[in-house]
Amino acid sequence: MPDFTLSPDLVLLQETVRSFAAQELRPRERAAEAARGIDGGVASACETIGLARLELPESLGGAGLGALAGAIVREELGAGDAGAALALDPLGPVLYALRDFGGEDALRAFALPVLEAAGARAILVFDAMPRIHTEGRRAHGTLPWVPADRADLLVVLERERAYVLRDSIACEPVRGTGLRAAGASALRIEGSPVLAEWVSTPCARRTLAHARLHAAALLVGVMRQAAEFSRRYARDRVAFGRPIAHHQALAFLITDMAAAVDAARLLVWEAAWRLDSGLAADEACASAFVECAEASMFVAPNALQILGGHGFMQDHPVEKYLRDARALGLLLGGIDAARDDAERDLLGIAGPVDLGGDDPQGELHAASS
Amino acid sequence: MPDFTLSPDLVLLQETVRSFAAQELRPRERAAEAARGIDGGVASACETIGLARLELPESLGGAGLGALAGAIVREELGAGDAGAALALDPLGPVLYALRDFGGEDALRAFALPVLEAAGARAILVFDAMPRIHTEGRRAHGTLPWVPADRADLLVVLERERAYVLRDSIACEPVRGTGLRAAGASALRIEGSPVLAEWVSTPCARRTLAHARLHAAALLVGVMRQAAEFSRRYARDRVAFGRPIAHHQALAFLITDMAAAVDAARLLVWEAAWRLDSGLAADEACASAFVECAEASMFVAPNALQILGGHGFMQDHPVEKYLRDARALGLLLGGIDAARDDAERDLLGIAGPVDLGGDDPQGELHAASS
Amino acid sequence: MDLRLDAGLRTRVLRVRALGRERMRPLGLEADRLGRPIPADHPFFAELVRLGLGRTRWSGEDAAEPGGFGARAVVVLAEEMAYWDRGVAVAFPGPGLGEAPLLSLGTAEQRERFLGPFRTPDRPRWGALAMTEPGAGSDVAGIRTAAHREAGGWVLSGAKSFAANASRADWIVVFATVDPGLGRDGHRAFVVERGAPGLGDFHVEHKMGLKAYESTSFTLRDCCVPDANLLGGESAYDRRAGFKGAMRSFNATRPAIAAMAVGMGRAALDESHAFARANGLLGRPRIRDRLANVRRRLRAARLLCWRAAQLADERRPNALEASMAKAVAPAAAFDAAMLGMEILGEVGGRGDSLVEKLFRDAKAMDIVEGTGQIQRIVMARQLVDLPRDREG
Amino acid sequence: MDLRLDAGLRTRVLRVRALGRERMRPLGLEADRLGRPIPADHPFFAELVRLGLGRTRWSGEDAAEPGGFGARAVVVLAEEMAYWDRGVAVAFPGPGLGEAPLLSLGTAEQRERFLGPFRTPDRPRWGALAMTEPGAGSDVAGIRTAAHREAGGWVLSGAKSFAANASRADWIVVFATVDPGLGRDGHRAFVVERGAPGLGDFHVEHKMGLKAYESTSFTLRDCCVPDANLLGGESAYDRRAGFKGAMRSFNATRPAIAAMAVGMGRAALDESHAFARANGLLGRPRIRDRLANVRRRLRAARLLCWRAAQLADERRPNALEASMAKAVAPAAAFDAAMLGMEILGEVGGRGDSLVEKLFRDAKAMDIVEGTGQIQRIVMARQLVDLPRDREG
Repeated sequence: MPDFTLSPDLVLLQETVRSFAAQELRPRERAAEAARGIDGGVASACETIGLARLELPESLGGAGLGALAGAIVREELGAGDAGAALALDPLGPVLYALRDFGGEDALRAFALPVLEAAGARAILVFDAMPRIHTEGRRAHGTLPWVPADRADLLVVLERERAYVLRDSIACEPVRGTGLRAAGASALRIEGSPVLAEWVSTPCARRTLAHARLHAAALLVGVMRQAAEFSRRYARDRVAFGRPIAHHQALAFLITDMAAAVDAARLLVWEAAWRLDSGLAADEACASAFVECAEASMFVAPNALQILGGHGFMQDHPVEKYLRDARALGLLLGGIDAARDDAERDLLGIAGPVDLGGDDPQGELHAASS
Repeated sequence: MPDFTLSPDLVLLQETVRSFAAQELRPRERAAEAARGIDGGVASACETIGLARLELPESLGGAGLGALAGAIVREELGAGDAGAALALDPLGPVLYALRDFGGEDALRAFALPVLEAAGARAILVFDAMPRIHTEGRRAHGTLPWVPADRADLLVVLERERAYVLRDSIACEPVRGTGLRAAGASALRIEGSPVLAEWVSTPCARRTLAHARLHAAALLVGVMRQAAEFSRRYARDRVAFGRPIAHHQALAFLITDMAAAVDAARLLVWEAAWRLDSGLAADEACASAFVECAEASMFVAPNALQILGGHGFMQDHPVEKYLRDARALGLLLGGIDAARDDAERDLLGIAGPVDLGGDDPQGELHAASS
Repeated sequence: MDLRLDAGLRTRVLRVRALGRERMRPLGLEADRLGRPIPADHPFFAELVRLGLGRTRWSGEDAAEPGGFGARAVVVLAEEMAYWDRGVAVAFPGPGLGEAPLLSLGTAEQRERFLGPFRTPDRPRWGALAMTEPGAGSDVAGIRTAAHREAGGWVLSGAKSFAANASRADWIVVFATVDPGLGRDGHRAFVVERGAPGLGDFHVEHKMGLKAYESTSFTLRDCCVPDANLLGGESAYDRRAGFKGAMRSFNATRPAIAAMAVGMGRAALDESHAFARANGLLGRPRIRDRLANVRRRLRAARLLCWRAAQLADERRPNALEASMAKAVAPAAAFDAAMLGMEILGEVGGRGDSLVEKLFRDAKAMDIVEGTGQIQRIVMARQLVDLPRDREG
Repeated sequence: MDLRLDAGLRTRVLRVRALGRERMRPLGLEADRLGRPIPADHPFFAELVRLGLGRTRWSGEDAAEPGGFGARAVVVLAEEMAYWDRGVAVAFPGPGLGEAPLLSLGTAEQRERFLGPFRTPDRPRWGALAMTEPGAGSDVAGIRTAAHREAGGWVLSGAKSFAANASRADWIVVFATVDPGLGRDGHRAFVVERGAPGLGDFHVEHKMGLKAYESTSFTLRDCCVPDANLLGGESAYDRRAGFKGAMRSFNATRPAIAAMAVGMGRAALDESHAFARANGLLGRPRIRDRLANVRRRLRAARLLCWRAAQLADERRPNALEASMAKAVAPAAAFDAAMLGMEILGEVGGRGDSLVEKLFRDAKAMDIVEGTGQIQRIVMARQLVDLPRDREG
């Protein structure tokens, strides 16, 4: 029977991260944005919870948790401060690239040093265009924006390969439209030696699926918090003689924002469950990213709108949620690249279209036809 | 100064057709749908007004009116009964094809006989795929649906040419999703002699622009009537102790439907004004069609929804408006073909994008840069 | 978290699938072409009864616990049925929408009397529910059918509309009011049996779609109903909470109706995709984008249905989640059919394709069991404590 | 019907265009980068005054007829100004939003005293309007700033927010109430002059965008205002119709604000298109579809603005049309900028492009001069007679 129940361990993890986000991240979100980084106290509190090693294999000292756990943690962090969530996760989706392409050896060689250096950041870029080129064993190119102020490790992901860079990467600070707590730079790669390179379309797809889910879960958090903040504001604020939330049109907007958040979360969870179950998940992860990026551009602007003039002011956090959500949706090639992956299987399907890559109803269809 | 004022002649025409639609067409809309045609009395009343010869050149006994007059008349007819509007207009957009490609001679040779034969219908199809092929001087192929029960003349429009067929066209009646008062057939063309053929990309574009505006204006009428019917219903119908139109969410839906209708109409008028003024109009006409087809799929379903269960019943006309609107939007290659034409100029523009093919602001842009 | 179906449910889905492909879809298309409901004496219905369908889910033993499937199984099977033909599914024999109020509100005697014959029916039998009135729509509190107490029974007067299978039903659960001024507090539910004096004027309504089942309007002209047919007996209405509590059981219906919408949308998606594939349209990004959007929205709607059903299975409050599923799924299904029409183009305009039928069928799903407007009111009560006076 | 601009207006548009390209856009980008308003003593403002800008449109002769441009010219020029930079346009010296109530409500003496210095100003001068309060937003009827009559004048107490150019203004038109229980009937408008005792606590607010002009909050602590500064004198408020009628003149402002949104959307469209062209993205159907959708919506919005303005020019009722333009245009402009961000992708994420600035600027347009919610209330009054008690 379809069952969405989270295991007690996951519920505990969820609650832990939720309090951490509420107590440590959200109160400091404007300070972190202005400082382009999180303060040391927060980072060490986070270290205690072990968030940075959540999905790292147990053999390497990680918690060895799966995609669902990752999605749940990232929703909570995103609801606290999406920029800080990136800053607190030095490996980020680079973990997936190293793990899926290179296995434990690659993690040991490249991931562990990043985890051990204070404040280090590893960056994954999906470079389908591409803007970085390799000649011999050296890479050249520029990236207009990554949400980081330093790049201690750079993994460049293409459709069929991934490679690792570390040196000769110049970070030029830019303002960044959102996610400023994680920093914002343009990267100039000038003859950076390629330290490792792997070629594998399945691994590239798998990495991209995990990375998209990473961003999607953060988006769920941002839009949940935007919806929640504006819902509370609308219940408290009185205009025309009653809480503005009791003006029917606004009440219905709030219900639709809640539905958008829940639908996006369920797509993320389902995609994560597929990944954890070893089912085909490329399409589900790409679709979850599309849904989250689109839904967040419905939820966040309307959250701002509910606050009216106050929403446009930086005294309230909703304008930041809008900028953060917009920025998250631009990562990994943005919506259009995700659409391409979400649609690839449509070309091959000869029978009914499953509502998912390995959909139970679809299986049954195949069985009976 | 931008001026939307209609000339007194056009206002008179508009009022005449509006009463005709209200008195003759709308009361018979269900009967005409069931009978797949309009009764003789209505047709001769229409003949008196001269609607069938509205855009025919004066030299051929027509009124020689322009695209704006055509758009105004078709909005009114569409608000009466869009299917009947097609049935009452034996030439339809075939007029544009014959006029633009072949001039008065072609009109005399092919259009006048259609106007003179009682109940005759000329059909224009835009066949970009194409589904009809010419071999030598004969045409073969099938068309899945045209909104007519007979085809006394068939003009096939392609991207670069148009040709005229008359004989060996078999009409196989189909149910039709909408516009049934005009009939509904699949056409089988079996070696039909090509009576005339012209090759000219500019003429093809011009014909297509006029034909799209024809359908767009009908769509404005259908959605205006759908919006108006549901607005009145919502004002009259009481639920939860007040007119349902006074439930704020529904009130706002009604305002948005009204705005959609007005926006669509203004785009149609602007495109018609361009055609009449000899300005570039391909993009404007294609965009007007896209807007009308899309807006009608917002307005008509919501009009039905406002009536709730009653909207789903054939006792009220809104379900018919929805079917008629959906059917109109499928003509001439539908929305996607119109998008292609609306977007063609984007590839060529090097400076600012005008909000129209010959936009005054755009001109000024060019002048100052 | 595990979204797989268990083996028993898989088997049931397969059975529905075979029935759907071989019988339901062809019958639905035929009814649509003929423009009239499948007649009550159609051999298909007798066949269903022989297959063991058309029964009540009431096990006949413990009144409080309806047997049969859990809410998730109902949702999964409802989606599959509607995938093949939602109109035919509604026409299926059985106690229909009248079953829920009988189970939640009826006395043991009433259940036995009215649901008993549906335990192992000898022939196709139907039950029906009549809530909506010609002038009331979603405003359930505003019903006007009057119930007056007289010696030994009740007299009902009013008109009902949009009641599925009512003219062929053994009985109809009719909602009426003892005093319109009392709102929901004045409501009473009665079982009106076929042939009751004053029950008549049955009129099968002409719908835009879903033609395979009959939507019926009828009138009650001083229709006499014995005391024994007041659902639950008078005591059930003493405390408002009792009646309201009974009505709350409807929260399991909304996810099922929403799931039907998902099934219809899925049918439109499959047909549009197959058409696009057959006609070489899958190379066009616009076509693929449309198909992918539809698939994504339907998948989200399905997950919302499953979540609401799981809460029902666990007897946890699910008013918000049930309404959310019901608000989201029908819009996704209608858009699936509407976009399908664009993919089919002129072929859709012919009016003889499954996609075109679904375009006409699907709009109903945003109306039955509470419009999107009503669902949002329910959600807003939960989310922002929308007060009663702002509900309308 | 003829949608061409006449020669005079064309010339004016060209002048704005040159100013916009050379001065306004660079200044707007600079203010955005620095994150603070253009200072009042910036040479640009003195330059504008030398160019003959920053003046009142009041001709100084007949009180009832404001001179200057018709509504359509205002709309066309407003669109062009906002195309280059809406923040800079608002920062322009001049009587600003305070001019309209002075013209429609002020006495001849008041016009002369407050607008006179703006006829041929010696230096950049600003006027301001303060309507919104920290706790009131769009609920104009709910303002709480109190006005008490005392000997020889009035005492104002309260707080205002989001007032453009207020800290640099010679005077601020302040709306206050003599009795919050009276709603709009209790409202009075005062001209509060710079340096008035009790006027203070000016705070330039930190906005998401539109940083080139100052949005200011301030307080009135028992701020004394002479009788002569009550706009129109006490008699203007005797009949409710008088005040309301005066307020109606705001219907010319909504199309102008809507036109500014069109201009901002057009700027986003041009930038996105140029980026797509330069980066070889115009071959992608999704990119073209987005650009074409934006263009179509902006064109419709522009036509709605022009129509509403024509009605104003013809002194015909335009409440519905003005609100329609204002409801439609800002959403189109925001979507233009939001989709532009998608086209720019990571380049948009850098936070230093015009499209990104417009993404932060444009949202404001759906808030100023009445949110979309407020516009729909105005429309619903016209379309379905929405009663006052359902407006909120």
